[in-house]
Amino acid sequence: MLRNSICIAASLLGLAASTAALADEAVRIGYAIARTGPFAGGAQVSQEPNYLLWAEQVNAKGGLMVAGKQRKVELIGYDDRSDTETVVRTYEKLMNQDKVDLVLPPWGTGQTFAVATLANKLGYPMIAPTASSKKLTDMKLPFVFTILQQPDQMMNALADMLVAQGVKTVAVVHVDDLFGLENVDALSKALASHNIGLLDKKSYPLGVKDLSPVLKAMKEKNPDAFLGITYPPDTILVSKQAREIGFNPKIFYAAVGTAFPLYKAQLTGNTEGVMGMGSWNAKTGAAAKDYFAAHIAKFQKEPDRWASAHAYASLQILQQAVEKVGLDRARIRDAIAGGEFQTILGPIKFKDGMNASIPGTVSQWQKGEFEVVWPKTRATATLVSPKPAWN
Amino acid sequence: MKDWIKWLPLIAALAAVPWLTNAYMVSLLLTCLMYVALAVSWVMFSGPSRYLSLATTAFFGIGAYCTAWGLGHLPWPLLLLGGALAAAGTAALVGLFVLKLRGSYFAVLTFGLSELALHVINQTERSISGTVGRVLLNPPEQDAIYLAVLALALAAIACCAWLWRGPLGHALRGIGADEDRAATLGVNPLRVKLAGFALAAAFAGAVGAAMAGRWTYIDPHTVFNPLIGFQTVLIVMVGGASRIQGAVIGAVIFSLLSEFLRMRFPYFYLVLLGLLLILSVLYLPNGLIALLPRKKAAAHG
Amino acid sequence: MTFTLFLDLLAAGLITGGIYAIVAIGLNLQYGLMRVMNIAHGEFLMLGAYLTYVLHTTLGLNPLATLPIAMAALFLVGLLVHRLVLRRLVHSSPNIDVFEARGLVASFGLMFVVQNLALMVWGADLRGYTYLAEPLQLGGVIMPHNRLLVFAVVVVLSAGLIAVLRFTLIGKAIRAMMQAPLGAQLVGIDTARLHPWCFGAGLALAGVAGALLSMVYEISPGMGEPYTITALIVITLGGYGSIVGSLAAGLLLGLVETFGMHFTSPSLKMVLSYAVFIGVLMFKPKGLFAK
Amino acid sequence: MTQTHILEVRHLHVDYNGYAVLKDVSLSVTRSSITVLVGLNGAGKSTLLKAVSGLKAWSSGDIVFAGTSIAGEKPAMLVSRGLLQVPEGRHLFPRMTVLENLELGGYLRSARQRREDLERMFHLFPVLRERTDQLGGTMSGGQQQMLAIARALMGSPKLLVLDEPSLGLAPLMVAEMFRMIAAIRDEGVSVLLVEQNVKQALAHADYAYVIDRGCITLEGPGSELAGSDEIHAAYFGTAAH
Repeated sequence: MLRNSICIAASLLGLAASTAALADEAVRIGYAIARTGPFAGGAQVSQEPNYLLWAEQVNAKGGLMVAGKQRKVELIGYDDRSDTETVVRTYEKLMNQDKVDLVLPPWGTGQTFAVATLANKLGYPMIAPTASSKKLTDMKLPFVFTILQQPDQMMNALADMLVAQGVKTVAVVHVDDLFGLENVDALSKALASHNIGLLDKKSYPLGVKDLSPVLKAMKEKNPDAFLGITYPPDTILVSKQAREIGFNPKIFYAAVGTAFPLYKAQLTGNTEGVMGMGSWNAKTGAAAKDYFAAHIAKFQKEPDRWASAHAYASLQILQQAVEKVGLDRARIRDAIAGGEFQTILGPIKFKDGMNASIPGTVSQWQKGEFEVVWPKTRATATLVSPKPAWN
Repeated sequence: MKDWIKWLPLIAALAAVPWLTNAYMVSLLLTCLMYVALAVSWVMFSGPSRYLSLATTAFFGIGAYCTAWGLGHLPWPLLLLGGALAAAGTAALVGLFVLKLRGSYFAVLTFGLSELALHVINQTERSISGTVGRVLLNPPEQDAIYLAVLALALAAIACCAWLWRGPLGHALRGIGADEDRAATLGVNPLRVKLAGFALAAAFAGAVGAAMAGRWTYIDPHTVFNPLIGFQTVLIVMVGGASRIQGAVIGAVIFSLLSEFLRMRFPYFYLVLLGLLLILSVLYLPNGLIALLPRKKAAAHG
Repeated sequence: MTFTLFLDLLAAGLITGGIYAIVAIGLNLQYGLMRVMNIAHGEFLMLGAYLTYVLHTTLGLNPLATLPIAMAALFLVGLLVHRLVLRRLVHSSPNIDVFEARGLVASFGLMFVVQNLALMVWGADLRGYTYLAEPLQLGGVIMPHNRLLVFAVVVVLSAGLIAVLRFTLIGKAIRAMMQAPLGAQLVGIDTARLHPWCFGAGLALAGVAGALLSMVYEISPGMGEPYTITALIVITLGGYGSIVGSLAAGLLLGLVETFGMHFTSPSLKMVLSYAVFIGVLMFKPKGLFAK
Repeated sequence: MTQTHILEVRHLHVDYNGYAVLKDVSLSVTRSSITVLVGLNGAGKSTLLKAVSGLKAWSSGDIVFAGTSIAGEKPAMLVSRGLLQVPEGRHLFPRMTVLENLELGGYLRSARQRREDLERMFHLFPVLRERTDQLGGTMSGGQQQMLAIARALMGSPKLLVLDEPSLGLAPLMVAEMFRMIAAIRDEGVSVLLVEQNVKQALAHADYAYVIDRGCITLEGPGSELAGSDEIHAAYFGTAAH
């Protein structure tokens, strides 16, 4: 806890000291991210720790190779207070006044939206690790890439998995913001195309504190699968409350937050068989395993099994593009758009600004690990169905 | 009345800013001006009448949604006017009910209204378009937004000065001092309050309509951010509510200071900002304007 | 609607409402009594939650046993805040309205300070532990033990507080201060000496509420804000200074939300509660229980 | 002097926002007497009372109660010394019962003293005994005034200060009120009465003062002042004879 923040502070000081000596040589990379406000929880689990880890690792190896010369990385990170106007203003500062060499994206779909047109206009390439929205990808901004799987990918994979498990009926709850609505939209289409019956669909607002009446009504309808398009606190809430009322369908899926280490801690001994949004773990490959270990060593906590790895991979891609073409941002953009990159998630290529290499995935808690179980090509374990009873 | 002439060079300099500096300086000043406009619009009504309103968020959000809905169909300057009218209309309508309550009841009620507006728009958007946010495809240029907000801030200041000098201002002050007594002196309190409340709302609505253009993507939680209303009140309290200068100075200092602290101390600037707020209320209880010489007040007697 | 479902919703509504009530009663002790609109109330709740979390996860203390600790700790914090900030404001403010406005600014400052200090110490991650999560089945109604415990503590505490205010001389003196501050002074009640105790008691209740919430929900530095807002609404609905009013309004709001969500949609939860709030104030401008 | 006078105000000056509200005011209240202070609205009566009850500081002069200065003392302290006030507007506890209001009147006294005093009050004001469970705020004006006086008497005053007790009462009630005040004096409590109801007040006064624009302009035994021309000129617009 305290050690954690001291660690961050110390590493920043270290960074400042090391860059002081090399001030004219350092590659300056700026970003704003939520350290306070409602987005801080997600941003500080899945995104900013990876920025810090990557910069430390690059500098430990001597720096970023730019045009044949090793240069240290200097991160310039500000708090955006989870506020839209602040995030826009900060990127204007970074790009116009500080004239940083590169920028990294802020947290989440809304904030990425707010700075995407700006980055595009000023020609700063940006690979967003936590933006998931058709509306954003539909804008087709040449300098903006998304590396996280988009709603239709994740939901199609989910529907395919349901078909394979012989699921005939489902009940859905979803958060009523952009993320929830886009996903549930994609999900409804996929379910309809596979003739899966939607027995019940309920939306709820951010910050909900009790969903047991909703879950009880769903239990009465006895669906084969429960699907929650939920955020971390609600993911834990629906899991705990489903267990309390003994609602245990064949498939139990809750979206964001199942991949967090917190989920395992909160549902002590009750995670077995729960599915959710996840796309990697330490078994995904040797590089993923190293990353996992390095993350624990630096922050004394595990990375989450979904967006953390995407965030780190986005930095690897940026690094490889820079090492290939130098710091000319238009050329970096072209390199990202046209190349293939080795990352902890495996090779990644982009098509239309979207990650074309990593399909939508489904993960499942099995014996204390969040295993990728769908599609089979990316699976780290075999899917277990039906879900065992809650303890 | 003539002393506004001496401000002309400053106004001209502010208007020239987009051509003189970079986009960051413009957006920093834009933030200042946005809060100047909001704070002056707030103090215009709430200063003399002492009705502590937290409805600024609602008016700002309503204005922003005018831009979100209308951009691409109507020219942008017209949308600013639309935002102003929509906010003023809302204020006049809800004012009929909420302006009957005083003190903290009014404050909490106006806060509730802002939240209600958020959730009503959220529900409306969901049932009409099936989604919540809106993408602004051809937003206005930043410089245009800056000049629009500058104009709104100046208009708010001029309007406030005009209002406070005229009969409506006197009536509002009378209501603030003793509403029942004001009523016996021939003032129709409800009508006066409605007029003041709606006029103030118009500026907040227009500012919302202008600012929306900056964010590409508009959703209810962004534009109905309760922080906007709270921060406006804080600014006026820190600056001092008895004079227009208080709102202006409060807005400029608060915006610049929080930006400076955020850049300089990225990990604990909010702790510093909180401490400064506490210290300011302990040691500068009458606001920053207490530091200004009071020659104007003397001129007015 | 079956009878079981009705009981289910009733229980869920009362538990939610009970939590609202205990947070609101703490705020009402501060506002009803000395007109401190403490926007940082939820931050002190958050401190109570983290205190329980830390004591439970590092020392293995039973969360129930931490309730008195959270209460005492936050009470002391309350005395300190009163001593450092509010006492000075009371002396420097010419009248109660000015004091209220300044108190609001100061409590905003407190909110920034407390919330962000917590953020620096514990980080923004959600945290939590599991305690008494086993469900209890009673005639078709299923509730986890921890929620029932929360409700029981809320009932005991608020009943105790109401009894103290109703039957003891000091409690009557506190009510007297709320109803007629000048009258209270003129019968010899030393208001300046009672204020810090009441402010401390308000924070102590926030601390207990936070400790209780940590048994049921995940905690984070920003967790308090929504509760401050709900508490503001509840005390306005129940009437400033009326503890019984806060209890009743809290429970009412919980029931309205739960039944409303069931019969319409959970998404309408906020619309419903604000509509009820605004509707009630339109017809009963001094709160539900004003006479 | 101090033996015979329970309260002495000596050359008191009070400023408010730089404006002199009281100028060199001196008066004294003899033990077990009714002393009346009359004056028009804004003459400085209520400022004087605030100063006497510890709610307003003064710039020069002194107020001596039972032989000691009260400078800098808080209201609660004065109550414990036996100086009680029934303010204008009464400031009862409106949502508390008659019984609770009376109990709080004896806030600084022991439980036994409170019980005994309560009996005394019920004897003195039988109407309160019938209404012990009624809320203070729901009683009639006259009853509220009784309750306010009884509440102050619960504090066992040596000096009872009454501010406009007859304000807003029906004429019959006013007569009853003054009878009551005389009874209180007869029990040994000194009374300082501030009144606009000049005729009644002077009729019951042992001694009286007239205050005008912050200065004491006239003083004398109540019966004497009641017949004076100045009083008639100031308050009734006619001469006495």
